[in-house]
Amino acid sequence: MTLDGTYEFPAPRAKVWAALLDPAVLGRTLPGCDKLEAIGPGEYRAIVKVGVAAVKGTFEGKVKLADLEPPTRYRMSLEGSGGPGFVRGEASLELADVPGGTRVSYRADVQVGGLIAGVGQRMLGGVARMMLEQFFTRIATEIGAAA
Amino acid sequence: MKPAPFEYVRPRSLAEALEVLRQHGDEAKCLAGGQSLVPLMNLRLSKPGVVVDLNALKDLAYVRAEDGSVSIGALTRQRVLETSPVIRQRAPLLAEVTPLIGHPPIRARGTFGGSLAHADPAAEYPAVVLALEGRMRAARAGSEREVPAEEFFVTYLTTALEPVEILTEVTVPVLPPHTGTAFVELTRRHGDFAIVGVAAVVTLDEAGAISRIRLALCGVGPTPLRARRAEAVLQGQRPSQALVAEAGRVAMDEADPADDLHGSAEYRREMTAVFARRTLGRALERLGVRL
Amino acid sequence: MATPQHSGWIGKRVKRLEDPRLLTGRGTFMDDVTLPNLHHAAILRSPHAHARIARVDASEALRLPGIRGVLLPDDVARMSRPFGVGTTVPVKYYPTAVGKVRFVGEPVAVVVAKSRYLAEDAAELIRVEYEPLPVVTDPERATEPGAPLLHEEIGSNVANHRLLQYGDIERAFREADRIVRTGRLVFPKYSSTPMEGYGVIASFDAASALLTVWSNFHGPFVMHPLVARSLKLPENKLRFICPTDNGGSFGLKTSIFPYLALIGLAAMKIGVPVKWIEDRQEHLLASSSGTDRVSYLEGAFTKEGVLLGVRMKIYDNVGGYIRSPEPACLYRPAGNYVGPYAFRHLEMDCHAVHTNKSLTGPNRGYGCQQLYFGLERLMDLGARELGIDPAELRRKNLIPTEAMPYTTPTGGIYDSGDYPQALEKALALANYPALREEQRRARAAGRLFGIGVVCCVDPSVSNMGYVTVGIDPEVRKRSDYQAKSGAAETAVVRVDPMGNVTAVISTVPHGQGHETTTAQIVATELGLDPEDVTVVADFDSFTHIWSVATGTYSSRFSSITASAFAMAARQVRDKLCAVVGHHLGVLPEDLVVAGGRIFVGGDPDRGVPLKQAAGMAHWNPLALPKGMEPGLQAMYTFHFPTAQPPDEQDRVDSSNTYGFIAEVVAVEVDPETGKVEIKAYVTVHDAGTIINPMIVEGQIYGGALHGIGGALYEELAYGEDGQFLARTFMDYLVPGATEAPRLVIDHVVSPSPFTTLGSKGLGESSAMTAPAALANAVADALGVHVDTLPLKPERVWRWVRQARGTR
Amino acid sequence: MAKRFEVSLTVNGRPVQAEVEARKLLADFIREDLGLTGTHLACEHGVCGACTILLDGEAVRSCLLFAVQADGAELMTVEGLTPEPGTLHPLQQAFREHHGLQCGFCTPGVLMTAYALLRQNPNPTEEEIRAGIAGSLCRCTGYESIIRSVRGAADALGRR
Repeated sequence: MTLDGTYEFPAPRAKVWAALLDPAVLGRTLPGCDKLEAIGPGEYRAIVKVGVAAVKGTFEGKVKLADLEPPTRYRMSLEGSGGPGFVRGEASLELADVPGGTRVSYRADVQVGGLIAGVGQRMLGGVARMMLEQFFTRIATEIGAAA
Repeated sequence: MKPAPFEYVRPRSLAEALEVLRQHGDEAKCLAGGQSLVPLMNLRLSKPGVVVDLNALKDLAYVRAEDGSVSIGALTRQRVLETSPVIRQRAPLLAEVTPLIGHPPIRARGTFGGSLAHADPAAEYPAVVLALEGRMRAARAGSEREVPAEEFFVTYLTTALEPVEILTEVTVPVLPPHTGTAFVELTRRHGDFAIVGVAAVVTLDEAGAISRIRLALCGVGPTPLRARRAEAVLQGQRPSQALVAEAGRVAMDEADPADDLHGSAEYRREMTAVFARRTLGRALERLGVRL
Repeated sequence: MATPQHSGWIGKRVKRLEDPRLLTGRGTFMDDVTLPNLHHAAILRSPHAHARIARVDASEALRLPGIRGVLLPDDVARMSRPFGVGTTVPVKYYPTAVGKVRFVGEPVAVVVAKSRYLAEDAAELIRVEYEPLPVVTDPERATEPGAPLLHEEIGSNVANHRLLQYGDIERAFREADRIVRTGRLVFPKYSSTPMEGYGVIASFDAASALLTVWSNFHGPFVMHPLVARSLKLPENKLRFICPTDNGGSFGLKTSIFPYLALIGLAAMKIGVPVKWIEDRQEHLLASSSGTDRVSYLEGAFTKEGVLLGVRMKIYDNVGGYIRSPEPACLYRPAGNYVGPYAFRHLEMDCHAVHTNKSLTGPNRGYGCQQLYFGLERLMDLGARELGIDPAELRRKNLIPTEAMPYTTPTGGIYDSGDYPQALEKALALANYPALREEQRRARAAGRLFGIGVVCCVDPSVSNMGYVTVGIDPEVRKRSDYQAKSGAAETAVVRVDPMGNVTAVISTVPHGQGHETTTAQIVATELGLDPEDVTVVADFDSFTHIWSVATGTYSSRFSSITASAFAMAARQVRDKLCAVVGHHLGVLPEDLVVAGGRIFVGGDPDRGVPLKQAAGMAHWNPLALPKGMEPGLQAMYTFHFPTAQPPDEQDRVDSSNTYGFIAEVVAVEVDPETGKVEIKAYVTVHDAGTIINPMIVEGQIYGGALHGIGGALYEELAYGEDGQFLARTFMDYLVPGATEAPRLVIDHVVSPSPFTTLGSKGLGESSAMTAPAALANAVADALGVHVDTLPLKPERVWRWVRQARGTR
Repeated sequence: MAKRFEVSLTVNGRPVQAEVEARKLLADFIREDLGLTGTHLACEHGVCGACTILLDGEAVRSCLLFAVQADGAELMTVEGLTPEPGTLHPLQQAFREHHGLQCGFCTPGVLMTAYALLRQNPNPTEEEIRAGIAGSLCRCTGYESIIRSVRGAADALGRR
């Protein structure tokens, strides 16, 4: 599954960059994130509850940031697994100045496996997009609050 | 396929149930007919900490004719809607759609409110209630509110209900005279969730023009959808084959489906046009209009 | 009907003896069996299609109260040997993944707990670290260079390859007026999903080193030595028990054997009796399924429509491991590769290929639905290209009645049959000309109406030797090679001292009514009512007579088991006559056995009741004719002299009896949605003598709906990433009563000269024809080439668009 | 130790009292705790109908109910169909007569579904029978003989 899109923040690039890479901010903004801790440079362990309504699964996994070119682009890989299956993904994010703020363009290849892939297929794409949207909205709020 | 452990509560009154929800919030899950929730629990896709069994709340199971509307208690079994003379008379679209839901043993247990609160976008009731402009009554400890169907369905399996709220009743207005309704769906087998389903509520004026039109789609988005632009195409017009076909094409663009095993997004979109047309045709036929 | 002197109960709609217990909820199915101190297993399965297992940690799971133990990949590797497989490649197939997982749903660990609920709780706590690997799911693509490799030790994903040549294929294609090609055909992966899934109980008695395994396995019992070897147990320390009732299989439960080993290992390691009941999700994920196949066919036709020869290139997708009896899907129809047609030249380029899908095996019709989908599509494409009516093209190519028994170019010996008569009967019942007329009218009105005609040979009673067609003849020639052939089945009939009759079957039936038909046969021979015969249908490898071929599969009961019981009962009857003849001083051949008595023909008063005759044999052996063994029982093992091993040219009589099916199907397609509606379904069978027409009709109905399910609804679908998409009955669509068509069924009866009663098998029946019939009908309706199944609405809708675009 | 709930109910006319864990499925309770193994589990997600029983007179899936929910209810399982040992209910007789079963695994669920259907509609058309039993999957019969059996039972019960 490929997810791509853009999100615009009414904030300068450096600030958006900082927010996106701040583990504390990530811990607060990643939808369903119960726990996020750094285990190395640019590497985090996370426990995330993913799903909609009563259909939720807890995933334990790792997030790794790589090829950081502040404040322009970085890559992020994530892998998590839990009772309902696993999620793996590779995303590239790019930040660019736009009038009045910063545009983040993302492209992610996400692989979902196990029970959720089999039973939830119809909803996977939609739910993933929804969660991304939620994530960016929360980041925007964080940046706004910090301002 | 056995469910994970949970705490079980069977409140004897709505107030008690609401109090339990107030205490447990997101951890609690209401159990009505269980025809959607229990399969998810057996698969362990759903592992609620607390199951609040609403089945003792017998006074939430009723069908009541009101002035200009019919009120249905959320715990009313689907089977009742299939056979209730009040429903047949005052909300025939609900009677028509009910036999399409699963099979008799599913409908014997499954509830009207449960199906709506579960909000599977491919399910039939949500689209029908949307087309009928139903009003949902949501109770929480100490208060209640009304949510129009239009605002009730938020996204996949998600409604406007807060974790502390229970859907208690749905009211659907009695339709004006010269109104025809229909629901037609595409399924691979009898009783399956819809690949595409369309509900239509059409009212004709004395000149035979469409004076009121509600068109709702299921299976083609994260929620049931009102096809408002298609409605606009039809509004005020005299029905014709060309008009209905045009409405179908417009509805197709309003659909926002995803792929699954039984139909790609493209196919679902195309079928939206076909079934919008077929549903409108059937509703009009019931008004004596043959296209 | 056949055997006029003994028709008795043969051919009668005898009501089933099994029914009263099943109708009252008193059957004994696998999950109804229990033992003292029984524990329950849950199996942790791979969510990955292909991955290396880096680490398995069960410590948290083991801390949960009520958990008795776990079985992990290391235990399996240590305690067992890889299963023997049906090919010569060095594949290491264990009952759990070892080192790598190769398909979604592959067992990784077993948790044993006080209840299934607790076992599932614990399974969720086992942490497995996987390192994902690239995935391949298409069998043709898996043979290409650079494809992800599943088994490093093999060095290729090809698990088996044979190029089989019969006749002079080059000449056939040289002499042809027209070469017809199917292009790439894809036959999908589906299953018969019996309502009862797999079930196993294993109990290990350490003191005597004896492992007893209860299961709903039903043969072939060659899997018993296979499991014993894998468990490092002598065969006589492994006891198989099967309860009386088995909730359906259709071949699927042949492939339960890895779980017999798995649960056996859990019981041996953990030291308690362990029960595992497969749930529906597990069943769809990882039990077994029919084999999906990519094939390419070419037919060499004369301009008159005579088929001279066929080339087939086949890639069978056997999933992550080639599990016995695969690659049998390729070779089970070896003797009937040519179907009912008279062509003599054939080339089969057969591949069985590993991919990251679940494992395959027998599924009602095994190998035949795949074969006939290709062959019958080829016939229809030939008809279209040559401008000949599809029914007429088949008429031109059917093996003529007077050629029976007919030896096919591949070594099959078609025992009997009147193919032309059966086809004509089907066409007449369908009113074929009227259907064509209806089609003309429909087309004129813009409707899509199509007719499918198919003919096929319905093989029964596999010759165990056919599987070795997959082995190179050079290997088969070696002196240390154990040649394989035959298809023996043993019947035991006993008369107790009070004259009551018991028949012991070892077939482990699963719905086919073997108790009833056995009783019909024995009662006929012994002049009794079927209700007078008690049939023992449970199975115990320690007490029943069995051999490698024993069991219910390849529609073998009415052919071989029926023959064995008729022969055993005749031996009992002969002995009864000898005893009574001796007693009365008359010749045994002058006696008649009927109505519970043995008496002199024409003088019914001169005789004794069966009870008395049995009493003589048991109570007073010295009064028996000199030299006669005391007691009254017979054991008869029936086999076919034609069931030879394959010869050097790979010719083999792969089955022992061959029936015939002709079908005419009409469909209408909704041009806007692509939904297919069956308007008429006519099926005519020639399965020799029919023992119980009621049961036969039931088999045809059931078989047809399996085929229809595969053609229209059912698919074990995978994403390209190897993820499995049909985990529940919400996505794996089994047709219900609202989807099932009414059939028109008729028969032609050509008794088999090779069986005692003239009967053949037809249990697989229309499961092997319906996919081809519906494909042909939809192709005919749309005027497009139907090259794959299932005919789901979207797929058909795309063909409609394609047809309208090109027309 | 998980909390256990006391339940009292009537099963096939007999009162039953038991203690159950909340998550125990009614089907498992019937099979394991009550020893009524005629009720079968074949999908555990409400699609196949093998576990269908009567709960207060309505045919329902016992795999989609927790045993604790059956407190105070009246259940009937296939074992309760037969008037007395050694006899068959006309519905059961019709299934035997018309070969409405092969392996028999789905049969208890089909019988209970058909029983409820005939109580609500004593004289169903073929189409009504098909729709009525469409939620019971059978892999052996192709359904034709089941439809004939239900029709046959309707006739037999109508004559009584």
